[in-house]
Amino acid sequence: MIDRGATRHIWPTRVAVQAAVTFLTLVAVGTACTGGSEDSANAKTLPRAASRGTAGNDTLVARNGIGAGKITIPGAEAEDGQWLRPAKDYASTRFSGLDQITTANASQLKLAWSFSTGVLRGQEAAPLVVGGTMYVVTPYPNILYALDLSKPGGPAKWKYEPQPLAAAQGVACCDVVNRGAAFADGKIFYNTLDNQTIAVDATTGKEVWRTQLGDINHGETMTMAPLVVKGKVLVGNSGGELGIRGWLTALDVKTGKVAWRAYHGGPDSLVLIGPRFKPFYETDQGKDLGVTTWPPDKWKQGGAGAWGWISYDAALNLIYYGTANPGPWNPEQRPGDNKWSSTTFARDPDTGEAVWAYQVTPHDLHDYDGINESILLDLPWKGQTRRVLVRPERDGYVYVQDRTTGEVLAADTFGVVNSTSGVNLQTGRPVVNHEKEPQMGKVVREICPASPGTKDWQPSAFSPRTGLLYIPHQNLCMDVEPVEANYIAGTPYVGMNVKMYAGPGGHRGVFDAWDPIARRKVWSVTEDFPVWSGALVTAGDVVFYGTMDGWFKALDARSGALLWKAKLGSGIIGQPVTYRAPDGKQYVAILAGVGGWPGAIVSAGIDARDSSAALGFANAMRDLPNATTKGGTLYVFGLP
Amino acid sequence: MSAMSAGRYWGRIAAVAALALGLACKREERRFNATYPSAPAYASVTLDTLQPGVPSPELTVKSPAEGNAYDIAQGKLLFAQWNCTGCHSHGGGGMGPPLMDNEWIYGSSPENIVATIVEGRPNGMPSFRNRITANQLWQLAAYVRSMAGLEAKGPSPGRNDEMQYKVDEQRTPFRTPRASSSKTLPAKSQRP
Amino acid sequence: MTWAGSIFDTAGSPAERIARLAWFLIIVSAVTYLLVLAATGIAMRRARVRRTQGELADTRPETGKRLTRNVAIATTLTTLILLVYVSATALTGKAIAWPLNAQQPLTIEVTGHQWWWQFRYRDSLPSNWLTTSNELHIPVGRPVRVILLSNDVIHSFWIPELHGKQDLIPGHRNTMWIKADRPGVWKARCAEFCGHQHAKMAFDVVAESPAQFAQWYVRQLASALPPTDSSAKHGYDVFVQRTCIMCHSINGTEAGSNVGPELTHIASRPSLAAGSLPNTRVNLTRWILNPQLIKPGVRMPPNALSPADMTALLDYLETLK
Amino acid sequence: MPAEHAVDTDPNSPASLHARLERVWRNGPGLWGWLTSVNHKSIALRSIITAFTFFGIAGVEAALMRVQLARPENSFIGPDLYNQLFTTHGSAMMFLFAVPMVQSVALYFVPIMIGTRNVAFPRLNAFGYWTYLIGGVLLFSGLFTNTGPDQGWFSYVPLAGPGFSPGKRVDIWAQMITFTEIAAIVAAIEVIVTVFKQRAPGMSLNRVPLFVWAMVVMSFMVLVAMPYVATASAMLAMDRLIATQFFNYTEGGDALLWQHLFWFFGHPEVYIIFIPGLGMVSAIVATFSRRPVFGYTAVVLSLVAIGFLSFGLWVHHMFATPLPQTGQTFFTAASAMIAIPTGVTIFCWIATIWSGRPRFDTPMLYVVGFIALFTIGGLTGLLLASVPVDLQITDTDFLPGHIHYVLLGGMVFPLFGALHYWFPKVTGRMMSERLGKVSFWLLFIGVNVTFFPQLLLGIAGMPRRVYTYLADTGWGGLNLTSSIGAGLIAVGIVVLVINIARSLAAGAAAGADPWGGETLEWAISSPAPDYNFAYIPIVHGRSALWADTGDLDAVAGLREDRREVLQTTMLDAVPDSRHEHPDPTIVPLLTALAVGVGLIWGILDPIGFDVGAVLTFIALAAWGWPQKTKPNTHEIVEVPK
Repeated sequence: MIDRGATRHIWPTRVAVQAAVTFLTLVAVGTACTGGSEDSANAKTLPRAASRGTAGNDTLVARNGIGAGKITIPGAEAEDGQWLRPAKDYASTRFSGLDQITTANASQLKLAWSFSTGVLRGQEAAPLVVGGTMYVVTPYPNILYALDLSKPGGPAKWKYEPQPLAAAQGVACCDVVNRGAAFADGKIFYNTLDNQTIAVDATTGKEVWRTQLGDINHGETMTMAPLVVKGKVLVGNSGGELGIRGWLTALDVKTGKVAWRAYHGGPDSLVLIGPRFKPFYETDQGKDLGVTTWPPDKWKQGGAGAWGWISYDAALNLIYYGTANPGPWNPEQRPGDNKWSSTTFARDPDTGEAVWAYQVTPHDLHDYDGINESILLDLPWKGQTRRVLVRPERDGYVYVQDRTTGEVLAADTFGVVNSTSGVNLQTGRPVVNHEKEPQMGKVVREICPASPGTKDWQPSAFSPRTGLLYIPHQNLCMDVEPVEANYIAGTPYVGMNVKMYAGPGGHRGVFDAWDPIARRKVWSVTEDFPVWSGALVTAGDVVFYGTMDGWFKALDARSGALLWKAKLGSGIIGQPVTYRAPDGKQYVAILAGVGGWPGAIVSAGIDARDSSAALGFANAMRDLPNATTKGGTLYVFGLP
Repeated sequence: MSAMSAGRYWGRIAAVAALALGLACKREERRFNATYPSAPAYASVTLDTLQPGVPSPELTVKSPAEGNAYDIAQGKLLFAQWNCTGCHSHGGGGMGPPLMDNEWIYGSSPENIVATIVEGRPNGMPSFRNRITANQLWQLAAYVRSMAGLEAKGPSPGRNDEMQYKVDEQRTPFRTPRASSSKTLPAKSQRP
Repeated sequence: MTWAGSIFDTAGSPAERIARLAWFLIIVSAVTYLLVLAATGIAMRRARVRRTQGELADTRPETGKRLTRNVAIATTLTTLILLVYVSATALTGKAIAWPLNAQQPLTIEVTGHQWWWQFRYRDSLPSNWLTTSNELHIPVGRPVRVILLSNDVIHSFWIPELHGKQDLIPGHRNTMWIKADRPGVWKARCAEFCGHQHAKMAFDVVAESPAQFAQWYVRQLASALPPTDSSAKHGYDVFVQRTCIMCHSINGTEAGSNVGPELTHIASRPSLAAGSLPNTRVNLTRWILNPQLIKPGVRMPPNALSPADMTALLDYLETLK
Repeated sequence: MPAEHAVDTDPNSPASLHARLERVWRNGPGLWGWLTSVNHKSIALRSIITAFTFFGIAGVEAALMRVQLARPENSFIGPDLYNQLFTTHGSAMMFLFAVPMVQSVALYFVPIMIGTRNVAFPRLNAFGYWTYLIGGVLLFSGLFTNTGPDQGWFSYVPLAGPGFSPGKRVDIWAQMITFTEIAAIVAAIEVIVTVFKQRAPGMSLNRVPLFVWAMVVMSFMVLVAMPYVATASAMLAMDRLIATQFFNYTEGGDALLWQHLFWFFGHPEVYIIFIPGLGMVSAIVATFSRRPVFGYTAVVLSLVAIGFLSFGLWVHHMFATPLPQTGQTFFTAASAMIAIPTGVTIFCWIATIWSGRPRFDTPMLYVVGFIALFTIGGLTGLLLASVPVDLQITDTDFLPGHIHYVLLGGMVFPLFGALHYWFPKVTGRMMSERLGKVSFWLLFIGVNVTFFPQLLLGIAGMPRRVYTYLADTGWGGLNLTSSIGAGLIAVGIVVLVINIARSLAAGAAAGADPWGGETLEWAISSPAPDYNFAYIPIVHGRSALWADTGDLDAVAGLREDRREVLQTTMLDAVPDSRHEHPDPTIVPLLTALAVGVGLIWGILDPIGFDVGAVLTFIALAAWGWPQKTKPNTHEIVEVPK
């Protein structure tokens, strides 16, 4: 029987005497009744962070390649007219050496042929060209088409249907997309929505091997384009909104067996952190940070998938990739830095061992996944050439980092940012604007950039000729209200009501040319809708990108002037590629089919009267249904 | 004040009270310990109106939670707490189809909605069989219908104590439900 | 588990100071009351009972002067009593205010839900943030800073033995502090009407020595161990494949929903159903089968489990020490 | 029986004068007459009976709750019905019994105490009653159809908000508040204008009876306090029905906004209920001590002081919310300060009894009961006003104990005293002293046995508004005692009702002035004629009837063929003008019904507000429609004084 313990019953004896004394003398006691000052924790308000970085001033005249000569791409191969992986080369530059299409003749581009994939969801893939065949991957049900470029009109040689689980559509947070395949060793590698990596023989279209890597009942899906490095296929999972445990896995090219798997949370052994691990910044150093920076056991639903882009430096034998947002979105339910979400990793591709890591956004407040592409460059920096990676990050800064140690050399905004007021280069941590920190029981307004960030997954391109980085991105802000999230495996685990809208200026999309040395915009084009397609730059100094209302545009890489544009059947969120066909002519190919997170309002038929639909994007894209319908067609353009 | 007028006075009070009696007792009842029809009851309801030969008479199961303010409010709480908002958002849709428009892929009657929740649907709706009790199933179905304006205005929930992202259920315009053309791809056969 | 404990059964300095002030004010009020009654009694007896009906009392001026003096004295006495009263209140108020010099206090976030309590113990290291429900452990002698939050309606956090009550108001971050000077186990309760089951929204408070508290803390931080014997394994399957997983969470298992109270160490808690049922196997059975019979209106639904499933589930829950 | 103070200055026989005036001032015949009456006494009496009815129903609810709480873990009533019971008990007692009762007593006796023929705005008076009746019927029809409010009489948001109170229960409560506040404000306006413009000549402000002063102060407090709760309940209804964000804490609203708005009205409300109690006590003490109340000026100034101070201490209801401590200490001081004027009034009455020649008939017994009970209420109030102690005992059973001591002691006991005191004037029959004393002692003991244990339960830690409690809490004994006490009160009420019924049927004839009172109402016959005063009396001193000048001087010259009232100046009541009062009309009822349609239909569908607004406009147009001037049917007879 648990006793009530020794509570002391206060009898009025002593008090009675006091009362009697005071009653008789009735001396008024001086009242010192200020009472303890209530330590009201009024958060010290940071001066309203002037949004650093201008929204792009369009009139800057292109610097005709002054710095161009000095920036070189590590491991650059000679141009072979093919397109073997979505990012073209291991440095992820998306630069093509073909120069038949130049700024002079680009205006005469016309449609060569087109091919309908028969799938009406978001087409985010990059077509591959190997020899005389083009390979196209579609969103769910992830059909792989092989098109014969030697024959006019590119007829289909064969098609491969993996028949993924239909239920996987229920756990794909932002449209059932697929970002493309990769070619190596005579095989085409790509992922299906229900977490399978498949190898298909490039010539016959027969399945070579298929490996199941994840489980949709834990909310995992796979949408990323694999990267094949030294006989290993590198793939990662997505599902930060469903409480997954993120990982990157390497499969053997020949057999499909798992060579190694690195988790992005939990003890160091799972994260493959060993003796070689030398993070540059002090807050990333420590033992088992994947556990200690989470409330007990919460790292198991901690998100941090890997669904973005991987780059590889052969000389240093390191792969560079970023991890996604922590789960749930509601920051109050996961106090601590939540390592290793929104982190850039450098790993040894053979063993998967982490060499360095830099957490871009500790204790992420606004769903800023850190998965964007890192473009590897050798850059003149303060008098000497540094081996760097340049990454236009989702939190609105273009990071220039030394890719051997992970030191952040520079971080400058390339869009409207008020959620942070800069990056402290000594500690490597962003200076958080606490005024914009989501709090339970309160709506925090005008957070810029919104959750998709200043730039989401859509890859940028770099031209060594102009020395400029061509960044397709968006300009959105949002109101958020955190609510309590409940983890039920297989169901969303978000915990945030979001409402997005166009950022300052009213335009929702921007296409910038960014000079990584001078660290500022050279020219900028504003678009009505978010520019959700990838960028392509060619030796002919022509830049290609597509808009969400269906315009495929070509611009002068130096001045940004519009050279040519064509209206396609549906909004463009795919990645443009260029190749030399068997007939020796240069062609440009692009997949048109609106969808993805912004396009869900069309591809999933969202009802925009609920402004929190599609995790808040519906409110910003109310007018998209009037501008485009669903589609799923490949278009190929060439000179007459 | 003569006794007679006092009597007449009381007559009037009683009459008004009696009139009000029938007004709102069912709508406001808080049924805590009631047991609503369990799973098999709804299974006998067909999903499609197309029937070979002479169509047999419509068989409907009366939803116990229909028009009851407490049940619809409980449905609203559960809809948010069990992560239905994750896919259907607050009626606008996201991963899942919108529920506040009047296109119903798998039927809009309460028993159709209960069947959808229990059995799940091939294109990603999880199956909650054995995970949600019968009472709560009907409560959820009643709330889903109120989001589309298919429940009476009175018992539908008012505004919620969160960010105002949409019109509250009481003021969603009333509309007649329409079986929708298939919005998503025909379901691929389940992989073996 | 006795609830009883008036506001005079104190185990913490704030409650003690308040109890002293309460006695002081009660005595002052009682004496004042007796004086007023006496005055009335005297007034009633002293005045001669009127013989004839209509005759008016004499209202000569000198009686008026004497009465004015008496009333003036009484009013002055009242004013002085009130001055004493206000100053005593202010002094006690200052004494029970937050002790600024408190050495690193233990901080606990209390979240009120409709009809149960959630406690989150803060720590410098995020992985030491402990989340429990319906049971509050505090170390004796160490000031505890309590942050009061609510996501639904207004509740009120009240441990009579330690301090007064403070409301948990949605949209506000209210704070208070408590300090136990002596160990003991008490029943605390919600003190602001919050709906159907406001009456049975209680929680257990255990004040123990810092060493015992540290032991308890480490035990609670540990995740639930996977069940070993077959019945408990089947019970685990019942828990994660039936209705329980939708609302409850157990660290170390698939269950992670905090719609209902967290159950990682349910077997180590003194009571069930927000402090209103002693934690015995019979009560747990009654509660799981039909909570509406015990707490009508509570949001946990009746669960029709077969006897085999029920015994397995109970075996599993009892492994969650 | 004291000599009749007849008024006989007119050469024609009084009977024919009475006949002529009666024909002009009486109500219409039958039901139509009842619906169109604008006579202040018939409307006030009707309102008193309605208020006593709601008091009875709410009393039954209290009895049901006490039965449920008599034993731990009792299953007599479930939580849902219990929540409805305690909410409608609280709301009905506060809004449907207390305020309307004191205002009806004012509307009945103020005109005849200041010597005028009718209240200032007769049609507004009728409109006030009908609106009040609709509000009462709405609340109880809600309860009887399981739609009674269940969120507590002060309806804290967000529990009462749209998110956590599904259905129309809180809307019915909010609209009931709107109805009763319209009625209260309207009655307050009438009392103020009547007292300031229609006093008998010679009754300057320092000769106004204390009862009338109390009613004026109460009316001013109503004018200032009631709009707050009317606005707050309208805001709550709009939050629930048309999605405004007043109390939505995420979109800039605040849950504490409701508490501030409500308690700024809430505390003055309990003083609005208690100050008329002081007025009734003053009237009774003076008559039964056979001397005017000692320290007339002190009591009047105290009443006014209480009126002002009551608006300065509402935050003592909110000490447990996150308000800064210095602010809370300020309100402790303010709450303490109001005890001073309250003390002064009580000391003055004790001094009156002390120097008077008191006769302890039933009314006087109730006054002594008032002093005994109200002082406990006041002192427990001081305990609650001290912040640290309040943090321990607020929201516990101590609160219902304190409230009932203050309100039963401060208002219900004086009311029952006034019932016995003025019953003869209203009905012409005396109430039985024996039954009066029996019901007093039953009530006095019953109140103490019911509510003192609740004070102890509060200290023992029992939260308030709990439909049950566990056996091992140890609160069973005190709760049982309290329930027994409730039974005693019930018996006391039954005895009182028997006394009323018996006296109505066969009470001894009372005559004009059975107690030998000092104020003007004892100068007219019992029951008073519809026109009150054949000739408006002239007042020469503070105790009108105790001045030894034999018969009252009077003023002649008011028309006898029309409803005419003498208006006098505000300070010294010098005759100023004559004002013609409206004849009985159905328009007030129609206006009340239009407002009723608007507010009740508005609950079900917001369009109802618009329809109601149009209907009300039409009714008000009819209200203000210009009447044809009536022909002169009777020559004015100038009579030399």
